[in-house]
Amino acid sequence: MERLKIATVWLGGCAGCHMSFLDLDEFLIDLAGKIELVYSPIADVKEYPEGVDVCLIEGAVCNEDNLELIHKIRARTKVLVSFGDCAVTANVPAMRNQLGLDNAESVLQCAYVTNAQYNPVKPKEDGIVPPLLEKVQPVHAVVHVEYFLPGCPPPADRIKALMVQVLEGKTPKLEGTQLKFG
Amino acid sequence: MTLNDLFQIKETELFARKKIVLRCCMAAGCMSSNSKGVKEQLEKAVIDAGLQNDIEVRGVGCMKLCCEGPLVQADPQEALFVKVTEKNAPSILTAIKGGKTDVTQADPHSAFFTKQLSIVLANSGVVDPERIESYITQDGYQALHDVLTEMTPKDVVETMVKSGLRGRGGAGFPTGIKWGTVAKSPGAKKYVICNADEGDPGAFMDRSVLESDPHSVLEGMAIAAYAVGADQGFIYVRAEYPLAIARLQTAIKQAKIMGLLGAGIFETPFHFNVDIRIGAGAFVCGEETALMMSVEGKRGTPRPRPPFPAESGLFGCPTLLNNVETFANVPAIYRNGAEWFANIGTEKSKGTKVFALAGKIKNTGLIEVPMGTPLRTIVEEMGGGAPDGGQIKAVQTGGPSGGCIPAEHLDTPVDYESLGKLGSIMGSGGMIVMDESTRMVDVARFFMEFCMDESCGKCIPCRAGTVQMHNLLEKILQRKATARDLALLEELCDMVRNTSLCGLGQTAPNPTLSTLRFFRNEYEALLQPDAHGPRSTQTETTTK
Amino acid sequence: MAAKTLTIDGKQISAEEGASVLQAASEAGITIPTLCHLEGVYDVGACRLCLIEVKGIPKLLPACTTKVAEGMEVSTDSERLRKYRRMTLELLFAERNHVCAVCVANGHCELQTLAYSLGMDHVRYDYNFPKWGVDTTHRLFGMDHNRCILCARCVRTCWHVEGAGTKNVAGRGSKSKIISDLNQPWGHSESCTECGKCVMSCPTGALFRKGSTVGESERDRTKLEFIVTAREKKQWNA
Amino acid sequence: MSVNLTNPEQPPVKPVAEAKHPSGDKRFKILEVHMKKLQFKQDALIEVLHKAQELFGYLEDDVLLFISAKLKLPPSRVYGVATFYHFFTLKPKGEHTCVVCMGTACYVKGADKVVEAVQNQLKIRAGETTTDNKVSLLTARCIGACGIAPAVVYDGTVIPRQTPESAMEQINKWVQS
Repeated sequence: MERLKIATVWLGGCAGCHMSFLDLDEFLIDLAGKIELVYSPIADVKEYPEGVDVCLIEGAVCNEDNLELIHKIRARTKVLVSFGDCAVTANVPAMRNQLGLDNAESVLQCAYVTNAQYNPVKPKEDGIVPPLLEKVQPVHAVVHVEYFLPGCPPPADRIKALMVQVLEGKTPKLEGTQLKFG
Repeated sequence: MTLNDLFQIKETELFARKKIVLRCCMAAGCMSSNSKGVKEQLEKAVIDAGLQNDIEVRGVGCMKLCCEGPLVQADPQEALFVKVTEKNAPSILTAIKGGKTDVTQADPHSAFFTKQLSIVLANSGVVDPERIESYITQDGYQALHDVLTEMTPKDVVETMVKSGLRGRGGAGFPTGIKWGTVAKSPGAKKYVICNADEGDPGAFMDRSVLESDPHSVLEGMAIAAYAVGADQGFIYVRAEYPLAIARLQTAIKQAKIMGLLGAGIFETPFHFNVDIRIGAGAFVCGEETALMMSVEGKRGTPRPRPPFPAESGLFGCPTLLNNVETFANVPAIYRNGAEWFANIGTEKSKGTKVFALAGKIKNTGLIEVPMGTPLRTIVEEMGGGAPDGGQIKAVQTGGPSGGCIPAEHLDTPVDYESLGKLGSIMGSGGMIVMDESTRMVDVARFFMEFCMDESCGKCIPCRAGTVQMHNLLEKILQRKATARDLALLEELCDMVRNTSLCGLGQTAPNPTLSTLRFFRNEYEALLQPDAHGPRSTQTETTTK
Repeated sequence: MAAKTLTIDGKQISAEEGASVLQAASEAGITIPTLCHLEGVYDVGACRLCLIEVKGIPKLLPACTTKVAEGMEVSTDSERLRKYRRMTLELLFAERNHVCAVCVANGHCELQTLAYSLGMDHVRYDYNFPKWGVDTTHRLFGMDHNRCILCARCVRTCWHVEGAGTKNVAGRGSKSKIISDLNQPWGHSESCTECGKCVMSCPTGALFRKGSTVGESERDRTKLEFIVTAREKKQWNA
Repeated sequence: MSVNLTNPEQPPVKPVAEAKHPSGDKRFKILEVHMKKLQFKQDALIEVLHKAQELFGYLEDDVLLFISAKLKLPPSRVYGVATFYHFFTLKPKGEHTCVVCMGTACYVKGADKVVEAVQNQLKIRAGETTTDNKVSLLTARCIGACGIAPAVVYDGTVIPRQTPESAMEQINKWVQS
């Protein structure tokens, strides 16, 4: 049997969901035998490949790089899973949305100037900080998403429960506390 | 006060009547076009000509053809002068003597008038609303006398049931059954409330009735109070209707002085008082439980029913709540009999209905037609169709709770059931005509914004659901929405309609649903292609 | 008092006359989701989560304000009801800023619990992201309007259990807001008795005790019911 | 609508329990006479608020506290009612008011364009007052003058069949006065 091509990506988030993924411990070994990890922050692949079966997406869509990547992912992937609260609800990254339309500007100001200890200046050059979107969005507000895996981060057993079902080719069904936000 | 006294007043009035009566519209519509000045000029002209013994200049209520105001009608000549100004008013005197005048005249025998059948508006434009004697001259308060002296409360309820009158506030609940329920509810203290919180944008029937013939409402309330055993009434009027409030205050004062309100009316043990409660700009207070909260001086938030107001209403007492037009029908029913009334209209919708005809139509104003009159008769024959040769596209009835009826359904008769079948409602009587230039999605958005702003915020589906439905409609109008947004909108319409606490939320989706039903193409034309397949749906779970 | 016999989800139940369907169901071990209901204060039927189907009545009725009746056939759980309940929760999550991850009530929140137990795994509507403030002017408590769901449990508790009337709802529609006195900072309220019952009554993290950790923010709601029952049934005779 | 956190040091307003208002403002006396006429009934709150707004032009905190003390209602209740009904305003209105009817009949006949024109002219949104306190722009849900749509109420007088141009003309008169 051909191994499932799995990808994981990290958009606007804290990487906590990927940490939790690593907490799968020995199941990671099982997994390694069943899947092929074709793209991930923990794998050294530069370009998101074609023909991916399942992609776990951590993080909200915050900037133009995120936006470009998520459209590419959608076009090249069969099944998208919103992985963790930032992907599902936009969570903490979206708290800047409350600041109104010029929120992106004030966030940059706060991060690079107000709270800077040295050299308080906003990075201007291209490619250093991708332009922030006016509004941070959950992944499904931008592209169609098949499955949702809430949690901040989703505990390892929850990730396992989903992965096992996905590997078996089933529509994953999470219930009760497995769907808990936060 | 006795029946004889009523006759005396009528005779005195008739005896003093002058040969010619110039009826000058003093309702809010014409007043805003300076009918007050017109009346003053007319009075001055009459005195200048030394005709004060022959001509009476009478301020009256609405004469229906509001778009042509200020209106002056001369009796017995039947001449109807329109768009009268202070300047040309005096020349009306010349005209009624057969001379030439530069004042435009309208044909009082045009379809706009001849197709009308006046019960509620019978006195409107005829009586002086600020003089109770004028109402008595039209046999006013005789019905109340007959009811109090010749009928038992049970008879009164039975007559109402037989008449087949249904609530004119919108839902069309049989009035007689409502009266019967309140009458049967145990309780020493009961209330009668008149709902004059006419909140539908585009509706002004109740305002006109209150401004033109306030006593018919008071008489109707008194009859209802006798039937159900109440001794206190409230009229809840919008603050936006200062003239109606002033005329009601005058009417109540006059009725009290004459002993037609207060203790021992017509020398019977029956006593009944009416107080006015002024609203303060909240559409939701048209909903009966919210209205009662407001009368109690609280935030006008509705509460779940049951218990119905008939069992537990104002201050926890059994309460009868009808709207202005319903009460205005009452005196005529007891004057002419239940059979007379039941013979007018259709099998299930009896009597007449007053509509406020407005929007993209030639003749705007008030019309009263028998139930069952086809919409086409109303908008095309009476209303004269769209102005400037335009095409009528739809007719909106029922305001923010109603729907848009497309031109191809204009042959529908107006009655509760037929309008319901088309996804609209009779509503309180606002009828807005729309022409080809009207964008239906924008109309839906307009009404949704209205409901969103007027939602009281108590229940979640209405408070948050109207916001989301409005967002989605905005998104469609901005050409940013896809087919999945439209599906989300439809799903939300269904949910808000079925789960909201009160009528406001339950009917808020109606304008959207009805425009979706008849003008779906207009929505679809605004959609963006969806590159990402169907919208995600909630993962199904069975846990509870 | 007379007993009424009815069926709830096919189960024959007998309940006291005057009891609500919610009470009857709960006594029979049937759970109906609720949010604005709170034992000890009167019901308002506002959250619409406890809507039930009653045979012969076309409209859905709130279980909290619907009285039991003889022969009533109630269904508390159907495909349609589940769907509506999930949508109600989605609307709430989209309305204000409910960020569970950084909330003091994380793990003790009725809104959060309802969301997972009813299977709401994401919100399909656009989040509103409104700008609401946090009032931390009170010596002991704080109020985060971002997390408020306007259930008015605090308002009812303040009025009917404590009797202070400090809290009320101001404004209307989506602009409604829980206020203290004349919409002044809570810390400046003259009428607040600092009893903390509003904090006990709050289903989310909107009202909180200052300086308490997430673990400590579990609320003891039985106290409210206990006080009210004792008062109403005159169990305390000093 | 957010809590006033910019000035948490603002001193708390004391409830007014005395019969006479300390400010000596006669209008409080008139308001009290009106409440007395209504027998200080709590269910007359809305009537009292109407009277207060008529006397003071708007409902400031002082007035609300006075009413709350006299009717023996918690301040939060008085505030809750005053903010529920759109007819009541808690901020002072401008010298002139322009109320554009946005009922359905007026809307389909172009009331939205009238509002837009006035907004652009005065550089304020509906519901706001110009910074020089000269003009307040409001919209109404329906003033029941559908026969003469679109209708605008200038300082309490209903004027029929308005256009953006005719509205601007009136506004200009006020602004230049």
